[in-house]
Amino acid sequence: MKVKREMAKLSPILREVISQVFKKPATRRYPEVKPKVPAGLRGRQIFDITLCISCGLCARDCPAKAIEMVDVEGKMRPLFHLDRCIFCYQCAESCPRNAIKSSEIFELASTNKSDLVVKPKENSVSGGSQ
Amino acid sequence: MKWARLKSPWVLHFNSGACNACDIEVVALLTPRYDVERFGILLEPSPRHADILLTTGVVTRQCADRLKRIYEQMPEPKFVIAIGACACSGGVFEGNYNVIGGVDKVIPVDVYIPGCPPKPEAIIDGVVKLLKSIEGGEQSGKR
Amino acid sequence: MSLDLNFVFRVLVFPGFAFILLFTMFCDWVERKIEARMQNRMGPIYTGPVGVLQPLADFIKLLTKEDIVPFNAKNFVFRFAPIVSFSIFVFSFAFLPIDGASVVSGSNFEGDLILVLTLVSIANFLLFLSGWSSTNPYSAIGATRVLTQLLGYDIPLFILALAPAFLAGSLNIAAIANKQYVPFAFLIPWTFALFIINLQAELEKDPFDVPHAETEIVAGYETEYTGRRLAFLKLAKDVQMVLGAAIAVELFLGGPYGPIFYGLSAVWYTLWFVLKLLIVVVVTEYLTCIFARLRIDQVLVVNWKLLLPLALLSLAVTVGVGLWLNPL
Amino acid sequence: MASADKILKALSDSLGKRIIQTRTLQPGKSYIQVQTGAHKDAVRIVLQEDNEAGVSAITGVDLGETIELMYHIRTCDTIITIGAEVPKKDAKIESITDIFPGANFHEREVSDLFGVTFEGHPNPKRLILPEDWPENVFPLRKEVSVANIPSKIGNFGVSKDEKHVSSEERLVNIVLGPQHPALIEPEKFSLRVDGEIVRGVEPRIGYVHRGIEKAAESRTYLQDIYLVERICGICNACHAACFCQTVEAIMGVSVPPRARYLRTIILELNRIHSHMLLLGHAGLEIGYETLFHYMWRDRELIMDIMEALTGNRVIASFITIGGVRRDLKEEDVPKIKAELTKLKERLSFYKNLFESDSTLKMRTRNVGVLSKQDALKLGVVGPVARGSGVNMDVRRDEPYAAYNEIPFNVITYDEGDSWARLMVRLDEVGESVNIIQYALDHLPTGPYRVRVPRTVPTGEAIGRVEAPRGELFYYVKSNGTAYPERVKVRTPTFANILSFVHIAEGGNVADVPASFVSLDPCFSCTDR
Repeated sequence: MKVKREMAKLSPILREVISQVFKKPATRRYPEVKPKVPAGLRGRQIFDITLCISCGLCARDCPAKAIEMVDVEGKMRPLFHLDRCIFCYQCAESCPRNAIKSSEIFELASTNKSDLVVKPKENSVSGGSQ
Repeated sequence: MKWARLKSPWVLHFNSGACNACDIEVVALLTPRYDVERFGILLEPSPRHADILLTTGVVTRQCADRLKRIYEQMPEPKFVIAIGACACSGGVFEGNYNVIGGVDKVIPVDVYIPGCPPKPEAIIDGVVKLLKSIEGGEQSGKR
Repeated sequence: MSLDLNFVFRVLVFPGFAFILLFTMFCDWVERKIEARMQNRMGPIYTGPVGVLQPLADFIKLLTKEDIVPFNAKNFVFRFAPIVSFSIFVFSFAFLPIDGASVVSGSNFEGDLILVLTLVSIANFLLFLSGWSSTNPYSAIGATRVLTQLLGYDIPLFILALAPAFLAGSLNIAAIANKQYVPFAFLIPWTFALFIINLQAELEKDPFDVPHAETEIVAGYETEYTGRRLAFLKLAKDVQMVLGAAIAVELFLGGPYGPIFYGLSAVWYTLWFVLKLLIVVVVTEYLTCIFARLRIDQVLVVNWKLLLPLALLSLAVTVGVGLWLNPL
Repeated sequence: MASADKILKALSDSLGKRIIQTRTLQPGKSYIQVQTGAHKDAVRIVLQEDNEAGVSAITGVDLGETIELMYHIRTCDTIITIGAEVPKKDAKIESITDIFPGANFHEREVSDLFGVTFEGHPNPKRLILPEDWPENVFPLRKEVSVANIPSKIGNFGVSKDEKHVSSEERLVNIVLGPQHPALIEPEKFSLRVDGEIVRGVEPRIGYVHRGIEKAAESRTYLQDIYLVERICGICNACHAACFCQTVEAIMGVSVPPRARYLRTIILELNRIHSHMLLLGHAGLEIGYETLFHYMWRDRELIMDIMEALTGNRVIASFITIGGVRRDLKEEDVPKIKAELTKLKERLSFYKNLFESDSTLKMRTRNVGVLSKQDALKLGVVGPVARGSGVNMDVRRDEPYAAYNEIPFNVITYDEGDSWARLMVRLDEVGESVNIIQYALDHLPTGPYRVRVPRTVPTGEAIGRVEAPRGELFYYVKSNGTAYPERVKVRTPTFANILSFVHIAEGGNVADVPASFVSLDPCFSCTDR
């Protein structure tokens, strides 16, 4: 009978499943144990207001139009819409003064849309409002 | 009563037009490394069983009705989490002819998780924030 | 039967309703943890000490959900099928001796094995009705699959259950459990193995979990249910799992009777019963993890061409062993 | 396997004066423009010359008052393009589905987006645009701009859905609906089922259609890389690589060797994680959760490597025009090698499992069989074709990046059923691990990027890449400005999805998920 012939060679899953029971589960308990994140992770942008010469190249090159030039004390500064941003860091590449740097902050979930807008003043060198 | 609702949030996943980067991160949540079953989260096959609707992807014209109908099929205390830049606001595809925009243009959204795609830990962080907001008694009355 | 306190206590609390409910939830937790561990992940840990209260949390949450009855569903059947099937499962627990004597002491009679097995079949038929009454095409297909599978494994189930009854010489479950100084599982191991495979089919576990196969037909007969009815439907499924394992324990592993060291015999009997039942649950869970789901026609091929002849063969061999043990 | 110029000679002497002009797009890629009626004979001749040839894609380009249709035909080692022009007013052209059934979906897509009606097409129904799309508004035409298309905010009335029990005799119409646990993405297959046997399959895609080709025309080349990468989240490095290759071909830029090796590494990492994802998902489809959990746990090794290398687990954004954006640091190389050897050991367990597990074989063996002739006729690509014995792989046929310097072998199985297709992918993961290890050992030093001007000179070019699901085809036309004139993307699943209709018919309803998942459909690719 076809079924019996197939059963002949025992599948390795039988041993594997039992051996897994005694191994430590591969789960990382995220909320308690913060994950170790690689250096170059493309998390939230850190914008350094002192280096910015408000040239607007970042806003022009952003594929998702997530950077808006906003008037802050007379000078135009980039304002990041995190809900539209795709974290590609083309802005960091196009910025002549590389005032935009990447950071490892990736926990950006929020219950209302308003605090996904990062104003230039807020997240300057001091490491952001987070 | 609220304890039970916080401890067993059943989840339904619907992709209304995504590039399926966020979808594979949502499915990765169930796998051994992130294992959201620790929180009692189960991926439910039918909208009737689910409490939280995980939507990914920008809402295309054809998916809008399906998304609305699935949202209506879910029983009350229901919540919606928009995962990824596309679901939050249309992301890169904002303004295309077949795209309506973010999920909040069709159904009310409770938690936005930016990122393209957000890391699985970021999605868990979003769910934990949603559960905290329910615990804080802030009912999702933003209809 | 005078309504004395002991009777009420036995039925409602100890080996009766409350114990069965808590034990079912404990078994569900064990099942989820074992399955998680076998898949190298952690399983529920945040609800209750080690996630033990997770099934309780699921049950209460479902109770508090909004209750939707589809517009053109056949109201009566749709509303009551889950509750009736749940109560039948719990009722058939009454005949299984858990702590030495059955729940309703003195309720064992000759032939209650047949009664329990038919009750299980009726309750399964009610699950079919619950799927059939909700007008969703997926639940209709799920319901018909419940029926096709029900026919497939029910006959071998009866035949295999007769084997230990024949060895013990009576159809009374308590008597069968009592007569097993050497548990039948060692005496006729092939029948026990077949019974476990049959149990997999009855509980719709992995090789045979076609009725509520997520990937093909959304949630099978559970698709349209929500809120309280879904809670009882899932609980009915869990009680059925514990009941199936309990029948296997009663018939093959010598029921609650095991060596008593000191102190109250009832306590020891319950401990033995719980231990043996957990072993059966772990074995069924192991089978779930190592098999992929079979197609519905392959399930029928396995049931009719494999399980049925083997069941008849094992019955014949048991008769041989029985005659050899105590010649007429 | 006839060589390209033999085919060209055969074409020129049989068509003679009906050929308007022949020119070469790029070295090795020739373009023959014929009169409108003659395109069918040209295609028939090419298919006769090389029996393994197939129509790879049909591109429509709006030239003002006429629409140019290009039939790109894939022969053994290159692509021959046959062009025909059609007036815009009543655009009509003869369909070629009778000599090459695989072109069915290509023609329906061009008719949806350009308004060209193909006479003699079996079912010219709408494929990609939604049902409530206004009649004769064709989005990809130049004069139609996004503004004047009626948007649909607000009126989300529940759209009518076919009723479930069809009127024909006993055929039940089961809809494998947009929201279904088996499918990560929305698409709809209405199966006409007689008892347990599937009689007819009517696919309806377009749920994930985001109009990327139109959007690409309104963004600069730099922004287009990120847009094009998000066509499909699983094989995004391939889209970026193919687009950048095509634009570099137009500009005549050559990428430094180190960048070519880094591109090969990221493409192979993408292939491994996509194949392992699919093998795990296949386990989930046939109810084998344990395989799904093990496969995805081992896939996390690859995700860690990609995160360390590119900064994001899934969307790599690593390849750009003129090279790559980040360099691979020396101290990371031993770590990557260690993870890859760990993965190699696990692969032997999975190979043993796939070959000996009885229930898994019962669910995938001779399920959804696709013979070699059907595979060639339907124009399927990638593991689906290699599973049926078609020996075709762009990495070997037309080497790009660093594939001409790295030894690897192409895996083919002849059974042609779901099991064979899964085994092709499993072996390819092993091959990819070898390729990466070889590339890491021979990584040349030097610059990893070349500065590239923002505007691209006028020209057009074709690019092909072997994505995890098969041959990915790009056609880019530039008009000298910083914005591309036309970007055509033909994704591998778009060619494979027609074979699902062929495989499912006659099979068992319960087999639909198993044979469906073995095609590795990626609907965000198909709908673009």
